[in-house]
Amino acid sequence: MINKILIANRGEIAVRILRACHELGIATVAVYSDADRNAMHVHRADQAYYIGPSAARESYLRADKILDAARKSGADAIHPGYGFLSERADFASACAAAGLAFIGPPPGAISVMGDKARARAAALAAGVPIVPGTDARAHLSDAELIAAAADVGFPLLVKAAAGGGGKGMRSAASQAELPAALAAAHSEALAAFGDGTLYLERLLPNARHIEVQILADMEGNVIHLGERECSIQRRHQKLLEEAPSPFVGDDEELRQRMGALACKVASAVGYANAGTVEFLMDEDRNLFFLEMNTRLQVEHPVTELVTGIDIVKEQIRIARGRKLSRKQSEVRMTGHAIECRINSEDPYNGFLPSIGTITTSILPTGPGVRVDTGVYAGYTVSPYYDSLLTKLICYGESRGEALLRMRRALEDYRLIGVKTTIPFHQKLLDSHRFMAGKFTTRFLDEDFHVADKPPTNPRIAAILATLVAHQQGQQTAHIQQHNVRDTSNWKWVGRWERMHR
Amino acid sequence: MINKILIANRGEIAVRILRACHELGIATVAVYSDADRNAMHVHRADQAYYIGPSAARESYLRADKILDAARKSGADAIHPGYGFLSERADFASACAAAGLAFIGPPPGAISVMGDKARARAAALAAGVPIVPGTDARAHLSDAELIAAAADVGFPLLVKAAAGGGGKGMRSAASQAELPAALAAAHSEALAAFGDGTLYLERLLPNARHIEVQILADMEGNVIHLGERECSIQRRHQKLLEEAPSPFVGDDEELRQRMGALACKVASAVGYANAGTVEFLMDEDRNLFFLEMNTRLQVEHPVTELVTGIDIVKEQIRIARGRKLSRKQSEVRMTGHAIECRINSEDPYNGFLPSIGTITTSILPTGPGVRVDTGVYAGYTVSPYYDSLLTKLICYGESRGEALLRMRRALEDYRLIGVKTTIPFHQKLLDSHRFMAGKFTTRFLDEDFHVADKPPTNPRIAAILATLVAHQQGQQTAHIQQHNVRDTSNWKWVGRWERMHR
Amino acid sequence: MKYTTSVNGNTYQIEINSAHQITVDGEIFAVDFESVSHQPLYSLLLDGGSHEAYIEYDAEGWQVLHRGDRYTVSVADERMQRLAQLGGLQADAAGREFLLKAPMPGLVVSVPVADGQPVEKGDLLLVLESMKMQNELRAPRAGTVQRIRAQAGQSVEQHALLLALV
Amino acid sequence: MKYTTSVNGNTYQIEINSAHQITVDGEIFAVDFESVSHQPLYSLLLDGGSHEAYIEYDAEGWQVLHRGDRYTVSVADERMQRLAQLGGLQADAAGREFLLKAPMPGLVVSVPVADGQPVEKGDLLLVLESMKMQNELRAPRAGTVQRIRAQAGQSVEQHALLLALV
Repeated sequence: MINKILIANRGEIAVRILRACHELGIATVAVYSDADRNAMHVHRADQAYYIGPSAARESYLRADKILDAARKSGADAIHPGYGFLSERADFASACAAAGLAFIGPPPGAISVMGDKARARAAALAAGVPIVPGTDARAHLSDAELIAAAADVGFPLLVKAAAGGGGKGMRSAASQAELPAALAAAHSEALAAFGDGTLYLERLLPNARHIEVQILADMEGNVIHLGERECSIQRRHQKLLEEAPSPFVGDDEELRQRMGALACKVASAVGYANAGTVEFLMDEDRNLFFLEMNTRLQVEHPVTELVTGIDIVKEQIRIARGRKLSRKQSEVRMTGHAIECRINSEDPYNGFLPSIGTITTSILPTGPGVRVDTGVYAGYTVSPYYDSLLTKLICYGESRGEALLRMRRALEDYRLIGVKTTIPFHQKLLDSHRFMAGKFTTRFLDEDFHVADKPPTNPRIAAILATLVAHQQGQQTAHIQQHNVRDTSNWKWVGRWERMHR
Repeated sequence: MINKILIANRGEIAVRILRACHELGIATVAVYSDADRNAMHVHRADQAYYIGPSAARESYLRADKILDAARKSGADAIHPGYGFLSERADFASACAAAGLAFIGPPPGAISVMGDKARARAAALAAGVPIVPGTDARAHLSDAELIAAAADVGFPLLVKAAAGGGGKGMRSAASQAELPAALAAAHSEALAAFGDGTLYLERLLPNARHIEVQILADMEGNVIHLGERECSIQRRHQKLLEEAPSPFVGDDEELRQRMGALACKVASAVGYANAGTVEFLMDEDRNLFFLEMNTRLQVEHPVTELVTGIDIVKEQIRIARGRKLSRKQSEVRMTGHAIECRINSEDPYNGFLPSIGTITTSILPTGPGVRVDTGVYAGYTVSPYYDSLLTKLICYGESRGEALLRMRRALEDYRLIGVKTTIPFHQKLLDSHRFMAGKFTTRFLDEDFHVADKPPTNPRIAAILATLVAHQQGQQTAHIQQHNVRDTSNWKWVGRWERMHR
Repeated sequence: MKYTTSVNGNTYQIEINSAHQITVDGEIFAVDFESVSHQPLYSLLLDGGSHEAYIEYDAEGWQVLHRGDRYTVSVADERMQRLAQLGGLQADAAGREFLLKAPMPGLVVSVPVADGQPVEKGDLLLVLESMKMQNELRAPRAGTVQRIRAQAGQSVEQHALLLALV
Repeated sequence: MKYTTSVNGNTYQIEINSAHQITVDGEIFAVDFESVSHQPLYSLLLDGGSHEAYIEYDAEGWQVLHRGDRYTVSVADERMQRLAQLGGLQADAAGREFLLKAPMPGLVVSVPVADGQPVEKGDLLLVLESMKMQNELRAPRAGTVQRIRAQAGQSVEQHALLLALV
């Protein structure tokens, strides 16, 4: 029985999982680091346990502390969310050893899919084509990788064997660019996963990144919930996802074929629970297996909105040993959903992360808008974890309606205190190529710039800035009246300094 | 053509309508009174016009000022929302005379339905049974009403001829209670509608208040979108609505019969646009026509969630002269939706209205939760308009899931600065009779009290209060250190005064 | 500091040992207590449990809103306890008059009581129209009406004195 | 007060006549201008139009975020204008050095420039790891690198000086 779940995560996904538990009447246990005492997941859980300093390595990545909190709290299951310990087979095994249900796949399936080489072998064995590349298990040195590159073919990607989420990944268009790409990927992989092992993979021209959500129960039943379009990536980081893919469109045969391939891969490794099979699709709609994410995906809400299935509740249901709630024939995609990742990054300054205290948060709401967030006005964004603040998800009867609704929602959102990617998404949604659905994984890096289009209303901006400057000048004068002693040039100097700081 | 819409309303419904316009690419014009300069609808509109002092009579009820704003702004249509001018045939006519599309029914239909007596006659003529009562057109005096009461039969309701929304309505169980009920209803009706005319209506025992949403285009096509359950009322004010009605349940024959009756009533008066036909349903599922609301209803979102139809967009579509987007056979109710009205009222103190500045607003979000609101942290709730702050609407695959989700959402909601009905809804959702769907229109007034159940955790409450009291005592001491002059009993007196103020 | 705290007929002896430890009826607990967003919203972690509550002080005591339940809590520290036992505070508090003030600006619809009239707890004292509703203001306890300052038809500001109950 | 305001190559003469009236390039407008929730969020009603914008001042000027567009606006009042025309301010401002400070706490991954090295606008100055990402800090203008204060492997606090560009 599962009556109390410990959520070994933080941020929006911890809050998302808490909500599913509350709705199922399951008690919840949060864990938190120093930086997260006032995080929303701590406030919203029934219980909360401190697990260490802010650095993830000393808290959210510490399996021992999390298992200790589970024991103290009397939890009987652990949901790992995404990132952190979610794809660590040893953690899944340790949960089982401690008598805790791990809400995710069996350790064996995590192991296979966590090793890119074994994953590719498993996909091949299941009859799914793979992208040409080197064997990640071989632990090739930089020199060996450089030697193997010609066989793989350019352009290519340098990828981390232990990787995921675009971290430790770099592209190289030619032999000349390879050494720098290897160096950058190596250091990022080491920092992100504690493992700098790299491999190479051919970069398909004009490819789409499309993934399939699957659900599998412990009796071996596997179904798919259709695809998600994830080609909108900046340096291999997804920024916007949709379901269905505008590229697949109403090609139901392709959708079902892709879904069946995903189910086959999952079955081949004895998969259970929710998972995602990622594909590249070339211009001729040929499919290549990329990898399988053995966990809940950031972008799972778009699938929830078009299928009406609550994936987190299904995960818990499966972990309880129940059969899937639906047969494949009962899964239907209706309408269209889009997710924008609102990160604390400055899109006008190279997506540099931004930290600070959120002073205002007026959420976009109303029909067809879903917000998954872990932040609120008064919350301080720290530099310790990833920059995802909020997922804004919009549903529409058609892709057009979903897009227009998302534009409205982005304009309604007021998030002040840190810089965010909201303006980036507003610009993206105005781009004709995006609107037309004509983009590949290279679109953001090659063909789109947030400051491309001239802004539409410079006169209003000039008036607004002048009114604020005038008001602040007045305020300075006003303050000065109360400080009669040091008069003379104070106001002037103050303004001059403000001008130049 | 409709390219720019003036929204002759305020609060959450003005924001709701703005959103539909934005999503359709239609420019928007807000109007505002003194109290509303910083209301959300003013910030969110493309244009905004001042229309007068805070009292509605001097601003939102001033047709001349609103038409003037429409002219100045270049709007080509007016959406009246609910309340204010929405059911005034003369306003609809004035719009037409000014060359503006009125997004609502033709003046004739408003007239008939706005006069309760003609409405009842129209329903009877269309073959729909009515509740026994007096003729509102007769303008009976108090003495005449008292004389007629015996024929109508007790218990009965005193209702305002110009009424709606439960205002100017009182019940009387016997002849003895009638004079007081007449006096109260008269003065409330006069204040709310500027018309104190009353009539009597038999109060059916154990009745349900169930209403049907209809849509009609200008070609005479009429469809219904199923029913809403509205029996949860406190003194005839709806507080919670759901779709479908748990009383109708899966009796599809009853649903379609009721829907057909509603369409018949609408057709009988040449209705166009969105409207709601209200019925009473007795224990034996007999239907009686109550009234027709010739406007968008507060509780329209529950119907939107179960049918997938955006009613406000349909209203605009109809006003543009287009055909309905769906046939009756294409309308399907799926799942269950519940709406809780979050009012600025104190449920622990007789639902006394509460005013003040909202200091914190952390919205409940996540899967299946919709929030329609016009308030934000920093907004001041004024005493001039009605107390509805936010509509919290939850969707679930079943009524059970929707209820559990609503409980979760109510618990997640943090709205600080005014007292709200959130705790009332939390208690209501815990009531076994409500959960079982076994309630009538008298449930809240007779069988439910918000403080009935003993609270579950007095020890935690005691600890929390003690910690805050201790902290504030400490802060007092701390402040005192900085004010060394008047020492002695200051701290003590301060606390004593705090204890007794 | 030691406190005697009462709520819903239960009384607790609570001692604040330090910022992170309290004793409740002899049992020691580790606590972590913070205000959220600088609002009267508080987060308490106690014995593994996470509790968020809205807490404010009004005429009736500490109002705690916790998971949809409203508690009225009285907290007394040692000195107040001693004074109360000597009879000083209690008697004074009980004998004080109740001042009915306007909870919001509005229009007085009716004042169905007269100066010197005795009323029971729950009796209607005044009807105030505001926010499009007629609001009935009732007696919080038994007493005698005095100093009526409002009459039907009069507009009143928030916090205006309407009448006294002695 | 008169202002000369420039944005995106356009220059406007704006005069604040009163709290409710301004003149823009000779044309008079009624304005209603308020801050929202006491934040750097402003609501402007001008000539019927409703505009909400986030406005803050940084090293490059007034940053206005309005309907998804970001504008960098420079506002000069009469005195500043006069001083600028005399050559005082402009020269000084242009000649000032640029200080690269850490935009957030983090770990310095690499510093691919050397003291005295000339760089072009957009050249990479330093890689800082924070929030699980490697962030490339680039030169905002051409110049010469001086006073490098950071080295690879070093943890830095927010606002720590990393290097100067003269």
